[in-house]
Amino acid sequence: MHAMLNPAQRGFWIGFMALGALFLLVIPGLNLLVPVESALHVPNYMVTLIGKYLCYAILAMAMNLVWGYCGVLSLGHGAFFALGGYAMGMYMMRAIGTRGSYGNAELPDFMVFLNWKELPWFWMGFDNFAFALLMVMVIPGVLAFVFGWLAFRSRINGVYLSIVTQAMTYALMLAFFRNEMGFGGNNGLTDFKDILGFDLSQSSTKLGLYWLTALLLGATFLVVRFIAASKLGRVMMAVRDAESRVRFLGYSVTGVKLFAFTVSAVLAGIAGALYVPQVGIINPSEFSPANSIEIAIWVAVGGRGTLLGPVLGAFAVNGAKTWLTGAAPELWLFALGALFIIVTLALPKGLVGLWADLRTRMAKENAHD
Amino acid sequence: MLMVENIDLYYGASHALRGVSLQAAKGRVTCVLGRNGVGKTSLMRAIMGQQAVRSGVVQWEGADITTLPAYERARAGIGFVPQGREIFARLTVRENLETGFAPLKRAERTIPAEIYELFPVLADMHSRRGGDLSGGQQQQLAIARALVTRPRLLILDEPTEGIQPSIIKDIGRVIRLLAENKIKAFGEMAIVLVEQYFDFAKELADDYAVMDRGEVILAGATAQMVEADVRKHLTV
Amino acid sequence: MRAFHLILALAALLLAAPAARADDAFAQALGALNAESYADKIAAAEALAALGDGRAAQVLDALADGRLMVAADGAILIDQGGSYADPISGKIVTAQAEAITVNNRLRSVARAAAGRLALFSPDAAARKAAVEAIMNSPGPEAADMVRAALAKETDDSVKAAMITALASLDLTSPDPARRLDAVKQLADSSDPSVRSQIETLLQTETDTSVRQVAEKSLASIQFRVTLMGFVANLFQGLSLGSVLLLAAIGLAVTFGVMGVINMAHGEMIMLGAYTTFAVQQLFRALLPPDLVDLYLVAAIPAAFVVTALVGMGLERGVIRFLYGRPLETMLATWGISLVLQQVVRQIFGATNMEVANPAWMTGGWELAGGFTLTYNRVIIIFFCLAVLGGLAALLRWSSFGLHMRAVTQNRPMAAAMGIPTGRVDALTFGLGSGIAGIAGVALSQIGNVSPNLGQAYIVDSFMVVVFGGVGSLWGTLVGAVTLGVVNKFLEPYAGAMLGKILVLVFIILFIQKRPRGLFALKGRSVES
Amino acid sequence: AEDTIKVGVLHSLSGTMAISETTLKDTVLMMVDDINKKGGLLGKKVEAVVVDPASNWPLFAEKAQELLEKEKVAAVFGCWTSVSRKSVLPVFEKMNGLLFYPVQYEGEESSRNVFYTGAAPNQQAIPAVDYLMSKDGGEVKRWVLAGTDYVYPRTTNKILEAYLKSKGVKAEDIMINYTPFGHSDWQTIVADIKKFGTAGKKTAVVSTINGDANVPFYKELANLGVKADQIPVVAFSVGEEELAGIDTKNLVGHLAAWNYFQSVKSPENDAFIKQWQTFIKSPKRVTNDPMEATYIGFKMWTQAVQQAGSTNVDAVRQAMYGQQVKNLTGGTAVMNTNHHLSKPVFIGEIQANGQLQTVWKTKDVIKADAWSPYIPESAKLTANWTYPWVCGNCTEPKFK
Amino acid sequence: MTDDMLMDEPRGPGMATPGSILYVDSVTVSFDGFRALNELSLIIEPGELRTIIGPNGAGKTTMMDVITGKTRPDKGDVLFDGGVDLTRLTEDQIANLGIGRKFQKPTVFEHLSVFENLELALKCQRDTLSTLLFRLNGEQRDRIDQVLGTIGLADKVRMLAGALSHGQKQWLEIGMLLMQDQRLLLLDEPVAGMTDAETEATAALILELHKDPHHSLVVVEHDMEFVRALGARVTVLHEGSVLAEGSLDAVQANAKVVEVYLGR
Ligand SMILES: Nc1ncnc2c1ncn2[C@@H]1O[C@H](COP(=O)(O)OP(=O)(O)OP(=O)(O)O)[C@@H](O)[C@H]1O
Ligand SMILES: Nc1ncnc2c1ncn2[C@@H]1O[C@H](COP(=O)(O)OP(=O)(O)OP(=O)(O)O)[C@@H](O)[C@H]1O
Ligand SMILES: NC(N)=O
Ligand SMILES: [Mg+2]
Ligand SMILES: [Mg+2]
Repeated sequence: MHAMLNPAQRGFWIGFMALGALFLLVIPGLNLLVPVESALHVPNYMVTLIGKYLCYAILAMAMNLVWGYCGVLSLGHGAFFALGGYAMGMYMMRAIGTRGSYGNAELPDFMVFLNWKELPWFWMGFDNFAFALLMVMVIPGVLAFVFGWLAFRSRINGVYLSIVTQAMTYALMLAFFRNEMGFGGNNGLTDFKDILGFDLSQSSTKLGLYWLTALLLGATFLVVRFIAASKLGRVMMAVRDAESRVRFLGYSVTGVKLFAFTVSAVLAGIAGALYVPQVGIINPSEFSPANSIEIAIWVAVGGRGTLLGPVLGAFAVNGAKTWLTGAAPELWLFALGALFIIVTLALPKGLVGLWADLRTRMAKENAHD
Repeated sequence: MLMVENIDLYYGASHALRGVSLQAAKGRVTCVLGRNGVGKTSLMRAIMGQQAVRSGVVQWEGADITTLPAYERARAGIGFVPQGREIFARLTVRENLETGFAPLKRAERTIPAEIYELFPVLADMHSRRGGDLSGGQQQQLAIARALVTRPRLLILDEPTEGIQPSIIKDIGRVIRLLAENKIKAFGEMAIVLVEQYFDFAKELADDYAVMDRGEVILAGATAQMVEADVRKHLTV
Repeated sequence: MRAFHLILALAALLLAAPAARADDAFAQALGALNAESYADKIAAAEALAALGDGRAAQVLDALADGRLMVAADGAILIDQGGSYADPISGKIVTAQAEAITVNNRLRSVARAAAGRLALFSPDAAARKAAVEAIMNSPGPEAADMVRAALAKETDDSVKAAMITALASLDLTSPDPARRLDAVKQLADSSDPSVRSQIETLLQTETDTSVRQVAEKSLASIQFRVTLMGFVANLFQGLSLGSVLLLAAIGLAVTFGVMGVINMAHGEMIMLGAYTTFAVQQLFRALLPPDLVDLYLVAAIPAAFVVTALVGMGLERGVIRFLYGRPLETMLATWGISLVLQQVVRQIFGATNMEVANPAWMTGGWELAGGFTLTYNRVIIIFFCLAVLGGLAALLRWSSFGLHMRAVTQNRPMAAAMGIPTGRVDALTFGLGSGIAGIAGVALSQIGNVSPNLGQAYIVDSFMVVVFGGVGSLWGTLVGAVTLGVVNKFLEPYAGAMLGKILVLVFIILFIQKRPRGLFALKGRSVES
Repeated sequence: AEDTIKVGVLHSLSGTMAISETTLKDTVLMMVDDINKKGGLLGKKVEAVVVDPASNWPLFAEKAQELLEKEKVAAVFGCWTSVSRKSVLPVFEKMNGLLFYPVQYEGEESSRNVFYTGAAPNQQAIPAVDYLMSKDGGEVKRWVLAGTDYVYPRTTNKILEAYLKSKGVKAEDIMINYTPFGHSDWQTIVADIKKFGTAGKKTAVVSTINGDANVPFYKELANLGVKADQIPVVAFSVGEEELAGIDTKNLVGHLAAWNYFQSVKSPENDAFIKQWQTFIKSPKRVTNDPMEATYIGFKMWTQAVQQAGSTNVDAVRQAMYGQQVKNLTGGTAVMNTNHHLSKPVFIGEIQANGQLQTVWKTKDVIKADAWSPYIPESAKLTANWTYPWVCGNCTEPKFK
Repeated sequence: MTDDMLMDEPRGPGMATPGSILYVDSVTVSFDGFRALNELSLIIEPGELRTIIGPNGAGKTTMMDVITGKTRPDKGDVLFDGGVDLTRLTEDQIANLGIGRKFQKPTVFEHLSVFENLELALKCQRDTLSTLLFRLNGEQRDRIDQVLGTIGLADKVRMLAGALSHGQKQWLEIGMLLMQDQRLLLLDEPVAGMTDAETEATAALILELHKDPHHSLVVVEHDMEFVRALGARVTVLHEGSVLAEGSLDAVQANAKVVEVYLGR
């Protein structure tokens, strides 16, 4: 097997392993083993923060699969993320049991004080972790499949598709806002206590979640890589270029897009499910159109249609946000806005493009020597 | 008089034109020949200003226009029929023609009747969108549109592609007449013609240039042309 | 009986009672208005009204409007917009004065009392208003008063109002004959309050003939009220549509024509609204109060120029480097929108700015059936049609419009035709931005002016343009109006929240049928 | 550094909530400035650490954690919406931090890590309804409960509904309407309200409409001619700051209920207004209720720190109970063991100049109910945190 | 009705040979009232090579659009291989039946390399799952190399197709058609923009394809020398219907054809 790897592939695996080691071993190690006073210590909040970014990175990779490779700019991807999050939130809500304010074993607090008498049918089964886990993937997946089937079959594409997906997430946002829907309205789901019996306020639980997220990011990476490197990946790029021409070659554009869209939605759902226990709340603002636009922006900043770009973009934009909202709370929007403008003007291929440019430049210089 | 001197043109790292020179005089048809991908279109785009050259000079009517933007060149009297037609798809046929008014003075902003004589189909399809036309109709529209600007230098990049035989013959006749300044609506004109169809080119051209791999290999007056030499460069 | 006294007093007044005696009583009642408690003030207002002094009306009006002042020396004065008048002598005086505090109860008592006095005013409009004021808080003597006034009334429309008023007062009369008359009288009404009065009557009515007639009258009122409800829905829909349209027109240029996914469009609207605010402040600072209302007219060109310049700056500085890369443009304009919001926050602060409706845009025509046609909405409907019409003409018939379309369809070829693409691009983007700015002027009249203003409109604007069909102004118009009307017809049944959700679902389903919008271009030209 | 005491300021400076929250950030900065001018706290300077959670709920939690864990602040002043508070709550409880929450809210919460200095429903909504039912208030018989669709209006309206019914109001005389955040087209709803008010019974609107939606709502009221003496609107989320963004000429007489009005005359208030306008460098800036709540919270915290002689959260918490601060409107606010205040209630009418003028006020301060007695499930609960009781949402204190 | 007299072979619905590969009957297509195809009927037999000529705007490209599913006719039948109704199928379904097309304006995937363009065109299972799991085998690789040689782009395999010149794109598209190995090949102006030598090479290529009875070909061209080189039966379209049909010489002698198309 290894003998067959060409140098580029070997480079990929080395990088992949190095990143994996960084996220899975180095950061937790610096958090657990290095004394708090040390400069190398990674504080707990940093672990939570990176855990959150890792979720965003999965989401960005999911987005990149449809947008970067297939040219389908979904401005509603936040919806799949949020749905995955809600599914997980519902499990954790049920897991509170009698520990809620009103001590009701069946009903979450928000239902009690809005006078709900029994659990709505769609909350059934969410006390079972395995069922919830399944729903984390099935709900976004089915929604994406049905929505995508309708849209792609009707050949809605380009901005029309973008706007329709935006309408979808916007409608979901308003629907989840409604208290009658039974998802806690604007406040959403919160006050979680534990997950699978692990106390969420424990650092060890957080670290565990972090670890799991890093692992799943790696898995997502491999899945996306496999798809992108396959012939289907090339068909996807062809669809991005000239959709109608692809049809004349006999490929079903609807099928290709639907595949990418659904896989992407499932990945987004998983990201959402990992995100919610780490941030402790899920509410309808995750469905807001602005959130979905931001996902596209991470991808664009990192480098659309590249493997590593979305991960870089998610880390860069969110890292900048974290840093700037603290360091320059009144001016940070200038900085972030400027970042977006500069990246688009100066780095048309995103941060990854910058790296590639540097490499070719260095290669050239080496050649000259 | 158009004088292209020693221009180099790159697409990124690939060197598409290598020290190309070309001249086209008013009253004459200059024909550029060459196989696929030798750089004919690149040369035309360089003259029109759609593609920047890295070195060399483009002169028109005595002025250096090497760095002039394309629209200024159009205003200096250069008309362009690009390869691939480049019709404004969602403008009507009439509007497509009217874009040719841009470099004209207000008083001159009319569509010469000769255009409709040459391409009667355009009159029938006045209010149809340019993009809805058939390929050949679009090609006719592209030629007509360039003529609306009353150019003093007309660049035609494979103008007969996709046009039916009878109209090709007409186009040939018109090019001749234009070069000889025999059509009233138009003034004296230099014509640069890129053409693959050798017989057609030979019949029309006063001067010729043959390109290969980004260079001009042969050039001169058609009268002195050795057909076999030229044909040699046109076959693979 | 009190009413009878009142009428007597009025009659006495008409007979010109000795002035001095009247002055005394008037001054005394006036002074009592500056009491400590609201209960005492109310008593004083009633007493003042009972005097039947003609001067009382304006005092009570002033009281209700919060313009009745008390000077340092205890004198009661009327604030006439900067100057004070002594209600006793009618003279203008200068003084330091503070407003007499009023609450809603006192206010309505004063207004009803003033209304009763105004029933005999020479001004027909005032009499009509008086009838309404009385009906808003009908005292026990209201019927007698109105009847007395009706006897003297000459103006037909006031008469009609009085008859309706009387009839509805008579509905509660113990005399079945009166009730019957009243119910007949009211059959022609289309006022929902009359409807509920008859409904109330029916709950207790025992007289069968009254019942029968009442039921018939109710049905005919109900029909008209429903009809007016439909008209009202339609108007509200058109009005909402016009707001959506205004918000979207600028986008129809920058996005529809140029293809720039302009996420900063909302911020252009916002800049227009802030320009309106700035112009208003300028007018307030520099011009006499009666000219301040003109600020809105001046704001239109000002907002256009400001936002057009900003738009042109953005086009030259950023967007032009991104043509042919629509998604990058989206990213860059998103960045621009963040920056613009923060710029405004830095300059004006994060809070809402107050933009006042000019007097001629406040209020509305009260039509039948409780339906009010508000001036600001009517004006906005016409304004938005004018803007759209102007833009359509420019695009269709001017050579700039032709160049604009040519450049955006094929930039290199347009240049080869001699069209200065750079200038046209900048002007086009400037035009779209300028129109967004104008929309900001209009939207400042119905909504809030804050740094977030633009965000509220951006999603809707894109929805409208895409629903209508990108590149079709006509589609934008029909799309906006359709969405507005659909929304307003859904809202009464589904509520605002669900109504909005349903509209979005409607858009999603509709696009399935027409994947390129309502007025999609068809044929080959679309693909190329 | 060791010689400063850090306090966190967790208010949105961008995004939708910046409209309201920026002012509170400035208020905290003013208070910090003030205490430093007076020599600081425990001999140290107080340093405000300002962050921008950008109206983004997960970001609130992130920033809260950053403030507590990285900046190690002694207390945090922040949040406006309930959802932002809910999102930071687990962080404060886990890290044992202290949050001072200065906005009126729906109640039904009492965390030992939060001090709630805004009004609970019984300090705002119930008195307002009582007033409207009184003779002076116009003896209202018919009610529109209009709110933005989220938890504060939902809960408030639920409490009010129960309360109104207990006062004999029939179900058909109550209309409840919810609108989305930022709702901008009020034509239908205001027309409906007008229609609802034509039934011959005195009608009033209780508005829990929040934030941005208020401006178009009031503009529509003015244009459709809904006058305060016909159908008064009493609002719980509209104060001086919101009114400053609205032309109030045609809204005179509509009402608001709060624990503070700028127009109330008192030496403390005069000084506060002056201090604020000087600090913000604008003689036109208004003050409002959440600012007073911030003021009271900050003062109480400094007093508690001084009393405890430390910024240790447990010590400060213990010292907070019974802590008193003079209200800006007279009287004294007291921190109760349920982490909520006793405060006076004012009802005011909107004036043409955008101020609210008191038309009614409580004789005494009212003690906040963290758990509402009008919600059956909640009526059983008590909130009380005094050592050695450990109780926030139990039916009776648990003595240990 | 069209000019039946000019037809040198009778045709009509009743005459449909069950074995015909393509059967177009009374197809009408109109755009906003303009009839681009007007009761067009046409039959192609298996293994046949047919050239179609006709004035600009006669409806040649529109006819191909109808056959390949791009345009839905207002009326009329289009049957493939003796019975499959093409008017109800989508473009990809039609392509999978065995119909391939080269467009008038060369359309290739500009952001894919020349190699990838050919690989996508390669004949194989086209459903999404098979595509995901597809691996190029040696035989297929050889086939790609062979086609690369045929179209003269062997030295440009790694180049992005977008960087090709106009004529090179024409060749690439022909290469893609070859890769697909379809039963019915529709070529819309395959030699436009080619030199005389290349035109000859293309003619040879088409004749080579024609040798395999498995292939039926329909070629649209305006280049009469090329048409002559193909030596096939010629159909002349005019205003959306068939004006004449027969050998090139016969057609060229037709006065009407000379008037509307060839010119004097
Ligand atoms: N946009 C581009 N990017 C990179 N290379 C290009 C680009 N356009 C053309 N080329 C290359 O430049 C060379 C010359 O192309 P050009 O279009 O000028 O040829 P041509 O002589 O006009 O050919 P044809 O007869 O096919 O039109 C070709 O080899 C082509 O691959
Ligand atoms: N969407 C459309 N709207 C209006 N007219 C159209 C549309 N599509 C095609 N046409 C017209 O239909 C006619 C047939 O066009 P078609 O492209 O089939 O011609 P063609 O025979 O291929 O011509 P050419 O030899 O020039 O390629 C033309 O007159 C064209 O203008
Ligand atoms: N707590 C509030 N007002 O949201
Ligand atoms: Mg060329
Ligand atoms: Mg054609």
